[in-house]
Amino acid sequence: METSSLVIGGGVAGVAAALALADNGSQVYLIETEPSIGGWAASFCCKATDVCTKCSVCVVPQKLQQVAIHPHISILTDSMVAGLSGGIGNFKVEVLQKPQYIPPERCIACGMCAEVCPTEPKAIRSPSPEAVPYSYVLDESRCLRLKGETCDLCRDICPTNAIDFNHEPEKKELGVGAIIVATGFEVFDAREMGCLGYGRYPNVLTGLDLERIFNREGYLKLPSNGKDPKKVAFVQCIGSRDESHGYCSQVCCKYAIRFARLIKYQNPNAEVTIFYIDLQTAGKGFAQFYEECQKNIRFVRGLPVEVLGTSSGELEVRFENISEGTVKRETFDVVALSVGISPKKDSWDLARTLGINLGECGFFDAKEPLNSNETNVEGIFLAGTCQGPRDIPDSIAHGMAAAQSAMEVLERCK
Amino acid sequence: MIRGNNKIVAFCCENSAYLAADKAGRMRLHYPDNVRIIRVPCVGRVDLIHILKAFEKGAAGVLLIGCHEGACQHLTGNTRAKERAAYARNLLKEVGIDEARLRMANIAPDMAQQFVREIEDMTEKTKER
Amino acid sequence: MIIAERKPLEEIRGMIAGYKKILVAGCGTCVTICWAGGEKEVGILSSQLRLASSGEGTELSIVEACIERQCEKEMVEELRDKVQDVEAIVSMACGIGVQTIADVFEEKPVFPALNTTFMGMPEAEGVWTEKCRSCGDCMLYWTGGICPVVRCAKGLLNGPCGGTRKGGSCEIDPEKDCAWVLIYRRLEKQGRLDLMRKYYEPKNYRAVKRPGKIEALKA
Amino acid sequence: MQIRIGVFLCDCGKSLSNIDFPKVSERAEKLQDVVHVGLHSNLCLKEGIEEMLSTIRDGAIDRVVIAACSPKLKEDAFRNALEEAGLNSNFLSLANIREQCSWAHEGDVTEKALELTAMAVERARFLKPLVKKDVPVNKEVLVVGGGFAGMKVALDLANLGLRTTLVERGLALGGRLEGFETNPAVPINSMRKAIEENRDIEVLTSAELTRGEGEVGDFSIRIKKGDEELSRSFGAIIFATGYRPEISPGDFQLRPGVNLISQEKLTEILKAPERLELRPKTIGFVLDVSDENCRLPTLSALNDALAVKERLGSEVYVFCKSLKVDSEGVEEVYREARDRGVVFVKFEERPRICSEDGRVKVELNDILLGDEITVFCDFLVAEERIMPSEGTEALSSILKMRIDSRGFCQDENVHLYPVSCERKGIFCVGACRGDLDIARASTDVAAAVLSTYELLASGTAIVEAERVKVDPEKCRVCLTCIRVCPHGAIRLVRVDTEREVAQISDLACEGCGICAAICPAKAIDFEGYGDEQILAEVQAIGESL
Repeated sequence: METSSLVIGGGVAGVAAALALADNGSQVYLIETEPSIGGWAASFCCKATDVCTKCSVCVVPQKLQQVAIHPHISILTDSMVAGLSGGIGNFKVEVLQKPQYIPPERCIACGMCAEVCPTEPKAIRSPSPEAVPYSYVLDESRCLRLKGETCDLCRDICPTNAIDFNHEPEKKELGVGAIIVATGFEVFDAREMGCLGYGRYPNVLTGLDLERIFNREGYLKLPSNGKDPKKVAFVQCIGSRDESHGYCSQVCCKYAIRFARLIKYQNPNAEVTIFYIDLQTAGKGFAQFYEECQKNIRFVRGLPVEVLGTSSGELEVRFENISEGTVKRETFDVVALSVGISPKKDSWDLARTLGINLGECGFFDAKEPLNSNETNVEGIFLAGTCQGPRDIPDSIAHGMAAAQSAMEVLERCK
Repeated sequence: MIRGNNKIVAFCCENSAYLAADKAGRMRLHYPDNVRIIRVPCVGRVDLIHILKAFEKGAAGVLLIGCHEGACQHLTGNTRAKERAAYARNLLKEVGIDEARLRMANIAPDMAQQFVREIEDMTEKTKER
Repeated sequence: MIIAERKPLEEIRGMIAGYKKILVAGCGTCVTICWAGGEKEVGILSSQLRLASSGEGTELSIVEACIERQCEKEMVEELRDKVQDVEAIVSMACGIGVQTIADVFEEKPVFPALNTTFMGMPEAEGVWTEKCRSCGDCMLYWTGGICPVVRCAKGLLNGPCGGTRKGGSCEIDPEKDCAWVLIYRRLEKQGRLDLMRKYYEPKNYRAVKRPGKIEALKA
Repeated sequence: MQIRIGVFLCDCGKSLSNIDFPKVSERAEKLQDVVHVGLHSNLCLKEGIEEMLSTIRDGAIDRVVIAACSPKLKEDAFRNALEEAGLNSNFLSLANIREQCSWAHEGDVTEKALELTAMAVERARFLKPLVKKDVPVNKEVLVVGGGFAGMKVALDLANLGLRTTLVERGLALGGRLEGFETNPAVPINSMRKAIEENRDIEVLTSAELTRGEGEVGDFSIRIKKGDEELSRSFGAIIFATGYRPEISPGDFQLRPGVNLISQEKLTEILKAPERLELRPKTIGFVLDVSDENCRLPTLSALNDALAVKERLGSEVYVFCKSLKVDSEGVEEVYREARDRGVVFVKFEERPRICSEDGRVKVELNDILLGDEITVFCDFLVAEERIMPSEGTEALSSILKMRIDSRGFCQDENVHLYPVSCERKGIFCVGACRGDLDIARASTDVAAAVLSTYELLASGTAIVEAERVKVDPEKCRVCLTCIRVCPHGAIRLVRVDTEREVAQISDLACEGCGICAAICPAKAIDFEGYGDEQILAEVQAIGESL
């Protein structure tokens, strides 16, 4: 019987689960399809004004760091589950790892490889500042060498001789007692709602764009001309609570309100409007925050049906103000679409490999409503947003809960 | 004898500001090199004597940088630091040092830009000395 | 416990003006506990003095020390070596400590860095309030353990003045409770309200000789 | 004894070109107590560490200064390496010359790199060894509150082999679950039975906490049960005290009575509809009147609305401002309710509610219709305001833990979420920490159970002994540190028979140093961040080398 465990997905839920298991003495394999762990949350931004607004983003880097140095956790990046056999207490998992041209344990992130890389854009790129592990990444599609040309510039300059083009995809077989699936979510693609102009007008952004802008730049400027925004609109329920998404994404109202407040804080002259259906303002500590926000943020019930660019570069928003019973047009200089949490499109593949069920909405299906960690396969548990929308604290809790279920299995195996 | 210099001593909480500084480096956001970061486990660790000694050493400015209010892992560390900074400003005023040379700031781990801005600001403020 | 607070720097600097070598001596008992004159405060005052004088370009060297209790001659003796090297002493103790040092080291000027304010207790972290005026004629037994001499703004001995505000606060300072309301409630809790009817004669403050002196029975 | 400091400079594969390393190296050699300066290129890699180890051994180096990348990356690896070399892992001082020096500035930064190295060297001179030690922890767990969450905690802990004492204020276990008739997913009776049969769970009903002392691993708790007062010791405490529903009639301008009924009353009706004289034709639910930022009333209204449809067949109206659908599966229930004919009426201004002819008249502006409407209900189910359980404040002051702005357990701080509180070894689960539905409460329970298991399962915990410590000779017993410690990790102990002094629990201490900063007697030392260590760094700033 195996006492080690496998966590699939290195987002915040997977990381929380891995830490909880490892702290309890289990040897944990944490596998992640991307070159670094952390998932979406690692790229989000703190939304504090002069005070913390409880978005929980700041808890992520610490957890990632703990995982990175934990003696009981082996991180396998660029990896995916390719096969499964055995059963509870004794799973054999086949993991496929993409070629590790630059193995993270050899890369010291000195950056000399990227300096000499002759392609434009560079085939070797620096990791994002919050990446764990913090190592350079090779883009196979751009690398001249991998395209068959003779270029050894990066390999020659690498001071640690880390770069090796002869790496092949690697197959590993892991024996584990329990498996936690924490593959996370996909952000709804706002292009699917063409009438709102995302992708067509530079100043129509999504919540995800805002996360990235604030994370990188610290301040919101108009993408079109770099000026301070004066009129900002948030549009809620993009990819949530509609025909094809029969659920509330749980995070969008809160992040929108927090962003609205942050924009007001940085730029007190900006007018901020939030268009919504039902505002989700419940949650520890949120009520007071929302009440403060009501003082200087306009909340309008009703979702815009169309966003059009004006000749002066502004955005004309057509919406029905349900509370007033009127249809209106109003111009804004930024429209932020509060995109929701969608199930991962490739969930189906993993579901088939593992033999677990997918629910109606496309998330993995929990066996019973009060134990949303359990799947139809004994010994395989769900954590975080792969099971349904959750915010960061709820995902951490769910990850820990999955770890608890897994721990019970491992204890029985001892 | 106390020698004047242009150094800015930044006491940085290792859970927030220190990470922001690391991130600024990773993003190659260049800021003035007169800042000396001293890592502390929580900005509430910084005592008045640490601040005063920095000025005795001739520092141009001292920054206490911690987490935002309500986000301190030790709950009260940053609010204590804020109060302490206010008190220390009085002590500085008493000895004829411009209070603006001591400041408390709140920076989250991802706020590299804001960190850089704080340093630039303080450097600018203490230049004319 | 004796409560004190530090004098403004300006005043202390005025006292030590002209001296180039001084000893800043803290006291490890009451004034440490009330954050006025312990080791930490010695460090802060010394640092401030150094900063101020260097700002003016004057020379000042400071020896820092903190002893257990400055109100004991034997303990003050510990400072002798350090005192020899300095021209003046700044004592961060209560008035008693300052005088003890002055008595022990008669040849050196001693300056008080604190104002000794009252006898009291910590109300909350960093907040102290006066609780006893050492009147020498304690009446706490009759007043439910609440001293009207100190806690009534007017020091009334026989019930409230009549100006008590709604809710039981003092007419002089609405932030403070009326001592007599507190006494009434306390006695009520103890079922001893009859004591409210007791008449107290005006206090004979002469009962205690000033300056006070007590000679305990030698066993 | 002479301190022998070894300085290891790393140029990160010779990539930090704006630092003149030979110059740094040359000048670092002149620093006090430095006996070796080495220039490396890949200190973070295995071979780099090997190189360093042999230098440490050969040079009899006893303090290590590494000037390299951010300590956030490799500090742990370096500490392990020190141990491997037979040095105490605390004899390490780092200078961040990559992220916070070379990468952060334009132009030559040799001077800064040198100064950062000098700061680290100066600090290293004051380092003292830290010893790891095992401290015993009590493996018993106290669970406060015998509702769903508390029962589940006790059962799950028992499953993992930890004994629990379950303290319930009421007469029996079950809590608010009795009212969960409409939620068949909660197997209340079987849970109760399992607890009764489990020998690892001691149940104390009609019992309350009266005093609590100590810290994680060693809490001493007094429990009052009837006239008895029991003294017990526990290693950890889990709060599952739930919430208190409150109906404030003022919100509805009606007296609770025949027409305005509570959720509980509705549950009773739904249990035995045959007892009603007349089947109610219309039942209304009103939400967002008492508290418009709360989930629980919405969840129960939706479930109850469906149950009413099924069992009574009445017309059902739900009056609300913003329906709280941000819990799992709620949007689906909402859709189902609409399909089954439940009418949702949304308002901006709160409805006017009054009694008329024995029915409840609800007048409101329906924002969808954009018009005033009037609905007569046979029963109006009042919205419950979700309040902290009675005695939450008293209980938290017994255990010196903070409550949030609304009086629930657990301060509003993201670092505590999901289930921790500022005191190690105390956890809060379920609705005692806010407006949590039962699914979230289940998740909480599992998270707390695992955290407790981690703390206690082995019966011992490894700590760094006396990392933060009070010097008993210098302690003036002013209690300041005890009052300010955010983690309740300091208590008075008797060192000898004469005097009590403050002592810091190595296990409960989280290492913030707030106590060390505030101690008026400078009696608290914080190894690694002690006054002399911090001041040593300050002293090295601006020194021309």
